[in-house]
Formats: sequence, C-alpha cells, structure tokens
Amino acid sequence: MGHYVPHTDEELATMLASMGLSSLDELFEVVPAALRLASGLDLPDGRSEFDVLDELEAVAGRNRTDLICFAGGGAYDHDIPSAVKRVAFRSEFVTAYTPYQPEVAQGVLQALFEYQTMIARLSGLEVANASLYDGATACVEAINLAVAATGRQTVWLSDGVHPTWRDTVRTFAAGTGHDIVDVPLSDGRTAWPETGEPGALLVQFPNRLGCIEDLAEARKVADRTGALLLVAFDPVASGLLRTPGSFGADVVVGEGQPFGTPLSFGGPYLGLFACRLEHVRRLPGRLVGETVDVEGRRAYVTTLRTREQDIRREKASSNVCTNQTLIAVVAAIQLSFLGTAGLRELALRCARASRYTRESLLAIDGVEPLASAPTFREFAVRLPVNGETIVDRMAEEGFLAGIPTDGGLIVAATEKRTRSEIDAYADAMRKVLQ
Amino acid sequence: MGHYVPHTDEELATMLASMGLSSLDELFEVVPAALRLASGLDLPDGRSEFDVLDELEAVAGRNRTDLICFAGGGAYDHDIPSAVKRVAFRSEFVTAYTPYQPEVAQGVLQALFEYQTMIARLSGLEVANASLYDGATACVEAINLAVAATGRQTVWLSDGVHPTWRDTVRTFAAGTGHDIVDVPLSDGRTAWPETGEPGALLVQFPNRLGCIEDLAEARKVADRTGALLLVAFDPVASGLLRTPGSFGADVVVGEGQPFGTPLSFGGPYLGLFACRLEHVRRLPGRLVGETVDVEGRRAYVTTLRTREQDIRREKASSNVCTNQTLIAVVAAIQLSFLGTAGLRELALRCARASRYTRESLLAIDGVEPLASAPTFREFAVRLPVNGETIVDRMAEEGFLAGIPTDGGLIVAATEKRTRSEIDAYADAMRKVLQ
Amino acid sequence: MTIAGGRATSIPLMGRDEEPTIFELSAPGRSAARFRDQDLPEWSAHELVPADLVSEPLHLSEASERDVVGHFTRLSHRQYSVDLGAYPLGSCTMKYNPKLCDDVASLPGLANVHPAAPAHLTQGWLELLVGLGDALCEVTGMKAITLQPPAGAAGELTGLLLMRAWHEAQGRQRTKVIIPDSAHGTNPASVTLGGYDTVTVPSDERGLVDLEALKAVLDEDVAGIMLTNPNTLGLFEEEIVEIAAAVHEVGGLLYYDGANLNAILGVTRPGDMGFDIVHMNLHKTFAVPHGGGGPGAGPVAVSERLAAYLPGPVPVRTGDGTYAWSTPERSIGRVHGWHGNTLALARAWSYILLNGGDGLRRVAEGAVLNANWVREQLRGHYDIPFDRPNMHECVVSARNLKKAHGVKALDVAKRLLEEGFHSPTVYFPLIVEEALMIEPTETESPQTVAALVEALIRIAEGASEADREAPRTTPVRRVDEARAARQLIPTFDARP
Amino acid sequence: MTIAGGRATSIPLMGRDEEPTIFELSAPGRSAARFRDQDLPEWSAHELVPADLVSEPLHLSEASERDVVGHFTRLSHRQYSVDLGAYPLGSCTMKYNPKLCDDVASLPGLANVHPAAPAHLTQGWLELLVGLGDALCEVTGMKAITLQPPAGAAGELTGLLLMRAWHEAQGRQRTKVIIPDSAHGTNPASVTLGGYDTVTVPSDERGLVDLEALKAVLDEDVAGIMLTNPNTLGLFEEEIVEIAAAVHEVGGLLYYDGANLNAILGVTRPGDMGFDIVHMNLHKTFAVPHGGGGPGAGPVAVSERLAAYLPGPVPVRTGDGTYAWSTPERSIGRVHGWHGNTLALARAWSYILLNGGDGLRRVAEGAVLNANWVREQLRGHYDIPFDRPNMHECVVSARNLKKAHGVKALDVAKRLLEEGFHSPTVYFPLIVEEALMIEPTETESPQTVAALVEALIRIAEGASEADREAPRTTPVRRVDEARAARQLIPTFDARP
Ligand SMILES: Cc1ncc(COP(=O)(O)O)c(C=O)c1O
Ligand SMILES: Cc1ncc(COP(=O)(O)O)c(C=O)c1O
Repeated sequence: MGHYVPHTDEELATMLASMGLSSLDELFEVVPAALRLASGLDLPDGRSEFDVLDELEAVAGRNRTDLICFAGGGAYDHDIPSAVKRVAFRSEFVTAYTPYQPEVAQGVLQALFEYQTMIARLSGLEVANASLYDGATACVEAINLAVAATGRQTVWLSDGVHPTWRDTVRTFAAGTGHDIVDVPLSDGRTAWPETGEPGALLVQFPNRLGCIEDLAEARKVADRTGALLLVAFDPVASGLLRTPGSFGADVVVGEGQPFGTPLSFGGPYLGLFACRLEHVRRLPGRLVGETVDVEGRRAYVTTLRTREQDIRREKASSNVCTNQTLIAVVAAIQLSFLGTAGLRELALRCARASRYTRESLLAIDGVEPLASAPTFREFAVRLPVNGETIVDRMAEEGFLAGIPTDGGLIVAATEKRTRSEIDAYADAMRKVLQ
Repeated sequence: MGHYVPHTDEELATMLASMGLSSLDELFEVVPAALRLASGLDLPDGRSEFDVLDELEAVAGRNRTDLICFAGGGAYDHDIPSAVKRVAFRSEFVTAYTPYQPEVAQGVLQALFEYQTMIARLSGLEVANASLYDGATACVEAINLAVAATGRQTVWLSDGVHPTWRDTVRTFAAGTGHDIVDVPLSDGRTAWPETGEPGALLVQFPNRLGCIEDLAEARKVADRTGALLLVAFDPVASGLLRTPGSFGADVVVGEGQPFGTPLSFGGPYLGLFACRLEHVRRLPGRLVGETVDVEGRRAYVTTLRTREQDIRREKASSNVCTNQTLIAVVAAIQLSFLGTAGLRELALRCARASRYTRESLLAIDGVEPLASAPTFREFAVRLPVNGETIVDRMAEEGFLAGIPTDGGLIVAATEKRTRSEIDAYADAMRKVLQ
Repeated sequence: MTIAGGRATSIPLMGRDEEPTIFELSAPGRSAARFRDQDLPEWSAHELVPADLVSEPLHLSEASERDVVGHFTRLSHRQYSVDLGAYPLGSCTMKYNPKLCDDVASLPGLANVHPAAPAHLTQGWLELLVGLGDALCEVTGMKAITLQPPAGAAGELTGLLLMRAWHEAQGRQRTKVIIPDSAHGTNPASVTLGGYDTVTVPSDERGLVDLEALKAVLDEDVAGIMLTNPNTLGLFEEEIVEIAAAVHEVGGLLYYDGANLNAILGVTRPGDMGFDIVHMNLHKTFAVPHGGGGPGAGPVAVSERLAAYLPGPVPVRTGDGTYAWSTPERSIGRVHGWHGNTLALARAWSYILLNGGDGLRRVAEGAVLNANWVREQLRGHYDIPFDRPNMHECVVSARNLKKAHGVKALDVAKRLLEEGFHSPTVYFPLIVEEALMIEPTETESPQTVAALVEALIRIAEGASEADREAPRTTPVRRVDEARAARQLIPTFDARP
Repeated sequence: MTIAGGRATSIPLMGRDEEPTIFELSAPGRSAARFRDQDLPEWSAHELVPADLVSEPLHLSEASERDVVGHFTRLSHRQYSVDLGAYPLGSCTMKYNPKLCDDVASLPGLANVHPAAPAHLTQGWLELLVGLGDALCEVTGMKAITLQPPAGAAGELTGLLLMRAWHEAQGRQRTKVIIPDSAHGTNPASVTLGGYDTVTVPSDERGLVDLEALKAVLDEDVAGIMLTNPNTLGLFEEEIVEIAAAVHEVGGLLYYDGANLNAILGVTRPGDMGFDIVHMNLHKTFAVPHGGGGPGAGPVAVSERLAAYLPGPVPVRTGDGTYAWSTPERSIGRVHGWHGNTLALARAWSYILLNGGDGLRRVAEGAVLNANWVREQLRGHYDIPFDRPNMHECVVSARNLKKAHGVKALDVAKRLLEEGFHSPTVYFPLIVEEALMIEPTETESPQTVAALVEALIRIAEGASEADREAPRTTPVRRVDEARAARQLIPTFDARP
C-alpha cells in the first residue's frame, strides 16, 4: 500500500515477458549479488495519504506557531495575499523543470524575465539572474565573481552581515582559498580598514543590527582599494531607501523570502543576485533573455549558457544547476501584486512598526539602544538579561521576541504587526525584565 | 480600502468625461432621487484581506471541529485525497460559467459527460443529468417528473426518506399541488399501502434508519399501481449493493456529497439525478451530450435544451438554471480516483466500520436495535436516554454521536473511522449511559 | 478616448488537442485509491449484507493518481474562465472574485463541520450566517431573510411560495403572477412551479415596463409581479414607485429578481422601491465563483409582514449573545436538505467584509461606468435598440450586421471567441432581435474594456459571410448542436 | 507487445497567443496591494529615515489583483509540466509527485515557523528532520547526514569540502579529484570550487569506468573520486567494489552523486558499495517537484569517519526524547543561511512515509522496468551505443538519423514536442554523439511509455529535412538562441 507505480501485476508480467524476463528481481542482475539488499530497507511499510497527513499534522502541532513574531535576521513575517499563493502554485509552474525546451516553457521563462527585471530595479543594477539558493550562498557567489573579476583573493567581510551568512562564506572559502578578513562594526556601522588590497568588500544594507550602512563611504573605500563593492541588501528597503546600485554597488545580493514566501523554518528561500552589465559573463546561475522565434514572435530563452557548468564544466562561473525558480516566480507575482505603490507602502509600514516597537522598548527601564545609526525595519537593543533567556521567557508570554546577539536582542517588525500586538509585546518585555 | 474596482481616479475621470459626465453619481440619475441612499449602506468600511481572514478564522474557531464524527443522515465524513481537491479547484473549473459557448468550454463539458456516465452507472439507469442542488431538491424534481409522466398528482412518500428531504418535498408540493401521502415504516422498511393510485413511490435506499429497503417489493407495488418508482439512494452503496436501476427504478436521485465534498455544514452539496431514457425529455437541469464540431472532431455540448427554462419558459421541465457543476466535477474526479476497485473497497470499509460500531454499541446494556432489517453503513439504536441528550453528553467526550431520532440515535460510520476511534466511542457511550 | 497604460488582453491560451475520456484512459485493475489503516475485521461483502443484494464490482474508470491528475489538468486547459480573461456574459456578472474568498471557503473550521451538529457546537457558523443575513437585509432594505435557497431560481420559487402562503393566510385565492416580456426564463418557470399562471406585460419603447399595460392586467387575481431592476435590458425601471403602488393597490406583492443587484449596491435598495420579496444571486453580486455552472446561492429577503413565513430554521442571535436556530411561526417549510450552500455563503460574507459599505458602492459605480462606456463606444457599429443611460450592462443588436452581411449575433459571438474574449449573452432578452447583452463588470480595467470594444468594432467593420466559419482558433470549432439532440449520446456507454 | 487499456496521451494542451509582460499590462497608479489595519502613527518617509537616503517610489508594474491573476494564469497556459504529460528528461527524474506532499508543505504548523526560533519551540520540525535524516541514512547505507544543502550541486560542493577537511585532518595534501568522462557538469564545477583539479577517466566500451585507466591515474595526490551509480548512461558500475578498493587503497574517498538514486532504492546502497560521501537530489528521487528549476534539496550523508566534519548544526534526538541542535566537533561550517530547504525536506519525508520501504523498492523496479522496455523497443530505430541492461534511464543516439537524413538529436527533440511529449535530455552525456537520454520514470503507465516509444519510432521512420522546421504546434516555434546571446536583453528595461 502506498506506492505510486501504476503498473498492475499483469502489466508487469507482460512487460517483463516481452523482454524475456520473468521477475522484477532479474532487472537488477547487473548489481553484484553481494551488494543486493537481502531483506529490504529497514523502514516501515507505506501508508495511505490520510494516515501520513494525520501524522505530519501531529508533528507540525509540536511547533509553536502561536507566537507573535518579532524575529528577523533575514527571515521576515509578512502577510501573503491569497492570490499570490494560489497563482504561484499552479501545477504548470510547480511540476515543470528548468526550461531546456523553450518552445514549451514560455510560461516559466517569461515569469523569470519579469522577475529579473524587478530584481534589477530593486537593486539598482542592470542585470539580475533567475535565482540562487538563498541570501547566504548568494554572498558566496558574489565573492567568487569579485575574486575572478579582480584577480584578488582577499575579501573584506563586514561584521554587519548576518552571522550565518558569514559562516557560510567562510565554509566555502575553504575550497576556493579566498582570504576572508573580518571587518568590525563601530556604533552599528562597518569601520573599514585604512589600508589593504581586497578584491571585494561585502557589506549588508541595512545590516544585521538593522543599521543603515553608509554605502557612499563603502563605495569610496572600494574605489580607493580597487575592490568591487558587494552589497547584501534587504530588498524591501528599496521601497523606501535608495538602491544599492544608486550608491555604486557592483554586485547586489539578498534574501528574497520577504516577497511571498512564508517563514517555513528557513527554506526554500530565494537568493537574489544582480550585477553591473560588465560582469554578466561571470554571472552565476541561469539568465533568461528575450529573443524571437523563427516566425519573429517575441520569445524568451535561457541565455549566455556558456558560463554554466553543463557546458563550461570545471571552468564554469558557478556550479549551480537546480536553483529556486518557483520561489522566484512567487516573488515576481508578489511584486506584481504590490506594484509601485504597494512596495512603497510596504516599506513604510515596516519602518513605522519598527519605529513604534523601538520607542516602546526604549521606554522600558534598562533597555538601551545597541547602536545609534539610523535603522529601517530591524534594530538592536541592549538588555539587562541575556538574549536567549529573554527569548525563552517571552515565548511564555506568547512572543518570539527577536534574535539574541552579544549583549542584547535584535528585533524586527513588519507591516503585519499592529499597535495592539506591539503594546502587548512591550508590556510583556517590561514584565519579563522585572 | 478593500474594494476590487481597478480604475484609478484619473481613469474614472477620463471615462466619465468621454461620456460628458463629471461625477460617478451622475451615472445614477435615472434612479429617482427619493430612492437614492443618502448616506450609504450601514455597513462597516472595507478591510484588507488579512484582517478579514483573521476575523473569519476566529469565527471558524468557534465551531467544534475536533469531534469524531458518527453522524450521517445524508452527509458523511469521508477522507478526501489531496489530488482531488487540488485538481478540482483549478481556476479554469472554478471561474467559468455554464458552457454557453461550447467551443471554449470543452473542459467542463467533458468532465460533466464523464460525470453523467458515472452517475448513470451508479444508479443503474441510462441517463443522468449534469447536477441538481442537493439530495432534497432532487427528490422534488423526481416527483415533478413522475407526476408529469403519469398525469397523477398523488405521491407515496416513504417515511424512510430523510426527514428534511420529506419536509422539502412538502414545501414545494404547496406550489405544484401534489398530494403527498406519508407511508410509514414497519420494522425499518416501508410498508406500502395495499391500494391507491399514486403517480409515484419515493423510497430511500438504504433508508434514514440505515435499513436496506426491499426495492423488488417496491417495484411490484409500482407495477401494480401504475406508479413510477423513484429511489433516493446513497451512491456509495452501489459499491457493494445492486443498483436501484437493477431493481427497476424509473428515477434515481441522491446526495453526491460523499464523493469528494467536505461536510461543509451542509453545502454546497450535489443533487444526483438519473432516469430511464424514455423520460429524458422531462429531465430537469442541464444535460451534456457528445457530438462533433464542423471538422468532425469529437466535441461535447449541452443538449435537449428545449426542456429548459431559458427556452421553454413557463412550460419548462424545471426552473433550474445555475446548479452544482463544480461539485459534479469534484465527484467526477473523486470517482475517477476511486475507480472500480476503489469504490468497492470504499463501500466495504464503510460497511465494516458500521458493523463494528453497531456490534460495539449493542454490547452495551440498554442499547437495542431500532429495527431488524439489514443495514449498510448507517443504523439506528434505541437508547434509555433521549437522543439529543446523548449527543450533548457525547460531545463532551469528543464525539458527534449521531443524529437523534424518535426513541434513539442514528449512527453512521465511514472508511475514515478506525477501530481505536470506535472503541473509544463505545466506551464513551457506556460511560454516558451509566 | 485613449487611456494610458497597457491592455490587459484576455486571449484564451487554450490548446487544441483532443483529450480521451477517463474511460478510454483506463487499464483493467488500476486504481489510485488507497485507504486509511482502519484495523478492523475484514468482513467480506457476503458477511456484511444479504447475498442477494450484493452486486459484482460496479465498473468505473481505472486510472492511477498520475493519470487522473493529468487528465483533468489537461481538461482544464480546454476551458475558458474569468481567470484567463474577460467574460462579458450579460446577466451573469462574471466578475473576478478575490482569491481570499477561496481561502475562506477552505478554512478547516468551516469545512469540517457536520450540518446536523447542534447549535451549541456550531456557534461560529451560526454567527457567520447571522452576520451575512443582517448585511444582506441592509443591502436590500429588507427585514428578514432565509439563506437556504441554493441558487437564484430556487430563490424565485421560494419567494413565490412565500407569496402563496401569505395570500392564503389572508384568505385570498390568487391565480396570476405578472412578469415583463423581458424576464429571464427562470421567472415564468418558477411561476408555474409556484402554482400560478404567468401573465406577460410588454415593455414600452423605452425598454421599461409599460405602466398602462400593467395597470390593464392588474386585478384581484394577481398574486404579484416579478421584476428585475435594473431590468434585463440593463435599464432602471424609473417608474418603480408607481408600479409598486399599483400592484400593492390590488393586494399584490412585488418580487425582486436580484440577478442585477450588482448595479445598485449602495445606491438604492429594493426595499426602498417597494419590493416585498427579494432574492439575491450571491454568485453574481457577491463573488461566489460560478464553478462552470454553480454552485451559487440565492437567499431570499422579505419585508416585515412576510417574515413569519420564511423557510426554517433560521439562525438567530439570542438575548445572551449566543446563536440558535429558530423556525418562523408560519414557515412554509424547508427548501434545502440542510442550511443552504453554506460554504458559498461564507465566501459572500468574506466578500462583504472585504469591500465594506464603501466598497460595495464602488462596485456598482464601476459596473455601471464600464457598461455605459461600452454602449457609447459601440454606437454606430451596432444597433442600440434602447439608447439611453444603462446600468451594469447594455444590450445591443447585430440586426444591422445581419441585414448588411448576413452576420448574426451568434456569428459575432463566435468571432469574439477568436479575438480572445468570451462572448456576451446572445438572443436574450427575447424582445431584442439579434441581441448581444454585454456586462463588462467592474473588475475589468478600462484597458480591458477598451480592448473588448475594439474587438467588437473590428468584428462589425469586417463582418462578412466568412464569419460563419468562426471560431477557427478554439479547442474545437463550431459544434453540431442539432446532431447532439438528434442522436443523443448522454453517456460514454451510449456511444454507438 | 500490446498492453490492454487506453493510452494516457500527454498532449500539451497549450495555447499559442503571446502574453504581454506585466509591465505592459500596467496603468499608472494602479495596485492590487492592500494592507492590514496597523493602527500606528503614519510617520512619513522623512520622519522614518534620514532624508538623503529616501528615494522616489521605485517603479514596478502597476496592475490590479484581477490582472495579476489573469497574467500569471495565462502564462501557466504556456508552460509544459509533468501534470500535463510525460516528461522523460533523462537524469532529471521528472516523475509525478503525489499531491499529498503539496498539502504537507502547506501545513501552517510547518510553514509558519521562524527559523531562528530556539529548539524547544520547534520540536516538531526537529523531529521531522531527524526522522528524514535517519531514513535517508538507511536508504543510502550511511551513518550521518546534513540536510542543509539546497540542491544537488550544493551537496557536491559540501561533499568535496568534507573530503578536503578530512584529508587535512589526516595531515595530507591532496590535489586531484577523479571524475568519469560521462559525469554531469556540476561535478567538475564543484571540484574546482572545492579547490581541486579535475582528472577525467574515460569510459570503456561497456560504458563503464575503465578500471585499468582509473588505476593508472590513482596516486597519493588523489583526494577522491566522484561517481554516479548507475552512471549517466543509466548503466550500473558493476566493478564498483573493485573501484572502491582501488581508490581507498591510495587513501582516496568515494563520492556518490545521488542524481540516479531512484534506480536502486531498496535494491542496493551506496554505503554498501563502499562510498564515503553521498548526496541525494530529493527533487529527483523523493518527489520534491521541480518548480521550473528548483527549489530542490541535496542532503549529504557520510560514513562514520566523516560524521564529525558535517556542516552544523545538525538536529539530534537527545536522551530524554526531545530534540536539539548539535554542531559536529570538526564541522566544516554552515552551507546554508538556515537549515536547508526545509519545506522541501518535509515533502520528501511525507513521500518516504507514503511509500515506505516496500514502496521505495517498487519505485526502483518500476523505473528500471520502464527504461529497459524503452531501450528494447527503440532497438533498430535509433542507435544504441551501449546496448546492455540499463537501470532507470537509457541513452540512445540519433547518429543513424543524422547520417541518413541530416536529422539531429535536437530535431528529434523538437519533433517530440509536436507529438505531445516533453523531449528527453539531449547531447548529454557528452561521450555519446547525438545523445537522447530517456528517463520515463516509474510513474508513467505502460500505456504512456508505449505512446512515447511509438512517437519516437514514428519520428525515426518519418525523419526528413522538414524536421528542422519542428516544432510547429507549440506556443512559440524554434527560438533564436544565438540572437538572445548576441543581443542580450536580460530585462524589460534593456529592450531596444
Ligand atoms: C435575470 C436573471 N434571473 C434569474 C436568474 C436565475 O438565477 P440562477 O441561475 O442562480 O438560478 C438569472 C441567471 O442567469 C438571471 O440572469
Ligand atoms: C547526474 C547529475 N548530477 C548532479 C546534478 C546536479 O543536481 P542539482 O541540479 O540538484 O544541483 C544533476 C542535475 O541534473 C545530475 O543530473
């Protein structure tokens, strides 16, 4: 019970017989006998979908989903319109694969073309790819591009980048041999070294403490040192703030989860990647371009394929093959839903909720700002009790209080947070800190 | 906020201006001033979809959905496969209307043609329509057909038909003037009068007490009196029992909810209607037929339209226009999913669960069978406490115990009920009866 | 007029390859079904029911989940729908329905409730129904409501039975119900089922009820009149107050066919016009999707004096703030096996909450604006039998094209399919020759309405005999309807 | 062979009309977005952030919900997919994914959990991940696992970094990784990113790794070898035990590219063959749908001696039955910003529970049966470079058609689109001229496989120059790929 092979026993027999075989086991005679599993896998037998759904609902019930979310750190609790979910999960998008045959894949290709356009606009750069895995691995790809472009192995990595993203960068640097130099923050902003010859600067905008980095300054440092400026951005910020591209970023990466993807315990999310046109031949991942068919009709196709691993093999710009297309389609739909006015409004509402939360917390005795730099939708506070303890105690009050950091807590608010929720949150914090 | 009219203010102005108007109010100048609402509707302003969903989730939370269901009465708690829900609610099916233009409606038309075929087979008759509202109103239509066919106004209505269905029949008879004669049950089966000249006999199979009526006997009575035999059937029963058609039913109606539609507090459900071919020109509702297009390709179209109200007006066979197409499509998909083997298995499993429940209850002191006739998936017991009270007390134990009836309780079990649930149910009943 | 912005084209991107029936896709012994582990004794058929009742397994189709999903997915690609493009089917109000309403209808707290569960276990549902009922009374200006009728026609018949019960309670024997000649077919059909005779009154040269002709047929046999307002020509019955007075004067009741309620939301109300009984088509006005032909919902609201006759039970709010079922004193009885098309009612309630009072008025404004604009644009290209300000739809005629080129309304409709739009309603109302009844609805943008109008004009300008070949680009071409009726094949088993 | 039962045809019922971009469908000022009532002070942009940072509103598209839904629904009608028909794309395992898995991925209890929430608030997720990890270890015969890698290529690189860390811990400097010439492009690309040089070994005349050639390149510089088994020709590496021994003898590690794991589920295990590191493509073997090119999931399982190096944190079951995160002693560090493509992992877990141990073996049997049957049927119509029992896919060549008619593999692929099927993978593996790599998968019925084979035979028999015109019936015809690269238009804003 439970398997999804449609063949009836009779059909199996007929097919086997037509090949001169008499049992399914004979299909595996090429496998040396010693390697064949004698007694099958040590897994329970299959079950009906109803039994499985019941079990997984029970498992899911052992997560706390009732907590009102003030955590961010690259994963934000946004409202998702019904229309976005329903259209994005149409089975044509869900059950297709990479558009190898463009003639029957114009749906996904055009959606990706629109997605690329939107991400390019959000980043302020000329070209965006069709997705990478997530924000963290997009940083890795950005560094690889920069090192290849500059021929320099040294990367200045701002401490303002999310800690897990920095970890990821370091993990992959063990393979590429890049020299990752940590650059500390000072009062919430990156304090770039005076000297050095980095191939790249990687800075986050706003950074992990929510502070808005000085990208003009970063650009100057990049110009002075001859490095490329890589910016990991919060794409929602572009609804309110100038784009990283407008400050002169060479590569912009980011996490696209805020555009229509639920928190999902961290995945699948969406790695955003955009760069200046001059770097397009080093772009990792897929790129969709507009062209025409033999009858001259507008058509879309994956292009500049010679960068990619399936053609370029060991010399490819990246090893990425399967990426996050469906999540990119989700983002394209969500961004279409928001539109110009909606994106602005979304950013404003995040910023307002964040400011109101910040003011409410700072009104509590013993709560201090962790940095004085301006923030957008996330901010950090110093607390008299350590962050982990606060998160545990606040969970008892019904809140996911934020993300603990050295000496404090990083708190995020989105358009989903209301005054009454924020007031209750501040009251609970007051209680917990007493 | 909240409305779904896409026009921007500028567009409104432009369109108005092009018609020589300067305000939206002017569009309504044909409405006498005295009739125009001065201050709008006394309803709250529109809200965002997120606010509305939150509110309705809260409202929905005030229903008890945790009760394990042993109630039936025409609405059964079946498992619904994910595939059925996902495919049936594709927006092409959901957002189309009656296939007035067959050239662009082959999807719905073919699905209905397949549905008609399946319902005809389940009923054992030659032709089925494309749906009616529900089981109760399908009974009304069957009576209307029979009266028209026989020219006789008297209908023998078995007391074994669900009480709400009988009520509905009586309500509509006030308009048609049909003479509805109630026929009592004797030990769980209809005891037909010896004499009379009815135009129709309406009997339920199995009946409201779960008892399997003697259709051969009913056919004899119909033959003797010259009436048509109308059978309201449980379509799931046809997975195990002979079809009403095989016993000589002239018209078969029923409730199609068991095929893929959740309990839904009673609607939208699905009125099944099938009849012998000789009555096809009296068929209520839509009928889809196979034909060809001008190129000779197989095509489907609604047919015998001249029966219908939009052409025949006051002489139509019925007033039905909008019916339950989407639920019929759901049923077609669910029946395709079940297939020959699955339908049999479904019926067997319902019958087994019902028998096990029955035996478990009858083992309790003071619980007696209400009738001795054989049952299929529903049965009635006599209890020392009245049915309403039992239902209330059993709810405290986590069960929807059944449907109260005079002197007892009608209990149903489906393929969804497991041994452990049934054992717990019987234990709770024992406790409650003490 | 030019409107800035791109056109939302509405090309039906639908394929052209035949799909076999599920029966032809079957292979003996295959099934997608798998069942929950019940852990029960596996009694055989003969152990469960008497042997003479047991049948051989009934033959259905036999396909895997994969093939069932593939089959119906492919069928969906042969189906035009609102979500694919504009659907200006007059009288049907094929507007876009917010997707939120789909999510509401899927809420487990609503979907997983047995209809026989007593009121104290289903307080959420009762609260919802009471909220919806109150709002619909406010929208229509009525006093009480039943939510049981599952569609408009069911509402009509319910209304006629109310009318009958009321007259009978007054001790009157009435025999006739008046309807205008432009009425929808369900009206006369319902009149018959309500046990009345239909008396038809003509429309006048304005397209409105001819008040004098009406008065001429009004007598003590008249139970009431059924009207839509705006009527099926999309025109507002300006003399509705006078009509109401005249009918009431002979002791008749006024029935409002709510199919066209979309046009007047928040602008005016049937109750204020003098109607006694009102049905609503929630699938037209309140965004229940049409489902390929249902399910809909057709609640019936009434004035004070008819409240006691409503079908029961009705959900009510009790003194202590809880909800209960209550059967009106002189109830005509049930008109549905349970409580109506409840999940459809939940959709409608969410739609009302989404739009609010302000939004509902905007609905009417958008609908009326679009429809008037269409009429203005088509003038000179199509005949406009009643060229006066219309409400949410306009009726034009292809008579000019028929005369000049032999191109009928049907040909225009089929040509429009080629242009990527669903066609308008054709040949209704019956009083207009070669009628094209166009209801753009408020959810279509000005760009889409402009594209629709351009297509209609292009068709008129290019009208020729070749149009009888249309449609040429649809999944199938013109379908042989006569053959379907002549050689009836209503099931797969009836195929020759 | 004739098989009873109807054919599940797989005609892509897709339309042929162009759809404008969402930008072209825009009208200034329009938006679908509406927001929750926050009830907060409405601070302006300038009150919220420093003025010099505030931009003008960024220009996106401007469309209503109705037009957004219409646009993407129409786009979906221009997209072939598994749910529309067979998709025999070799190496990609485009099987039908049970719809239950979609419902699992939508469970609010899984979808609404913040990834930074501590373990005691997310016990359900940790339990799920531990259950999945254990099952995948059992399926592959390995000892420990990381679920972080979001796709196969990410898994490869993770594996190579594990290899590197392990060698370094042994104090060894290794420089080379061996891959067969038939390997997938991600293998060499990952090798480079892992800091190694690629050494390619040829396949022998059987299509298998040439053991002697392999031994010739094995030395103390070799960090390891990457293999798929069955390999990309669909052939089982029969000498895998000998290969493993030889590589292990020089201190190298064996890496298993799990793209083809579908073929051996429950039959044999990489761990038993001697592999040290295994990645799985859950989107191929464990029914995570391909999403138009992702997301997938590429967990990496290892043998005992490598467990300490896995990326962390990993979810573990503690002594008291609760779940916690734990970072392996010598972890190479994270390879994902959070815990991997978690909802995809949940899908895979539900698929394993659905099928069970027995069902997974049936998957392999069905896949191998279908693929062998295809090869048998195509013999005589296409060249079969390695005509021996294959596993889950078979590679044939259009060399014969090219020679006789100038019809290339690409032309065959485009012709097959006209026949209603997605095409096989073409020109891969690189070692086969005019390769057509056909993977029918186990979810296609014998009827569908037969229809596919018939179409391929029809194409071979009718091969002619005209095939270069194919496809003629698809939404667009053959696309100018050269022009796309030459005149790059990567965004709407870059259009000339
Ligand atoms: C004017 C009018 N009245 C009544 C009806 C009947 O409504 P329903 O189809 O919901 O039964 C319709 C439906 O098209 C209509 O247009
Ligand atoms: C043999 C083989 N190896 C590796 C991969 C890479 O896997 P992914 O696309 O998940 O990164 C693929 C994908 O097609 C493959 O076929």
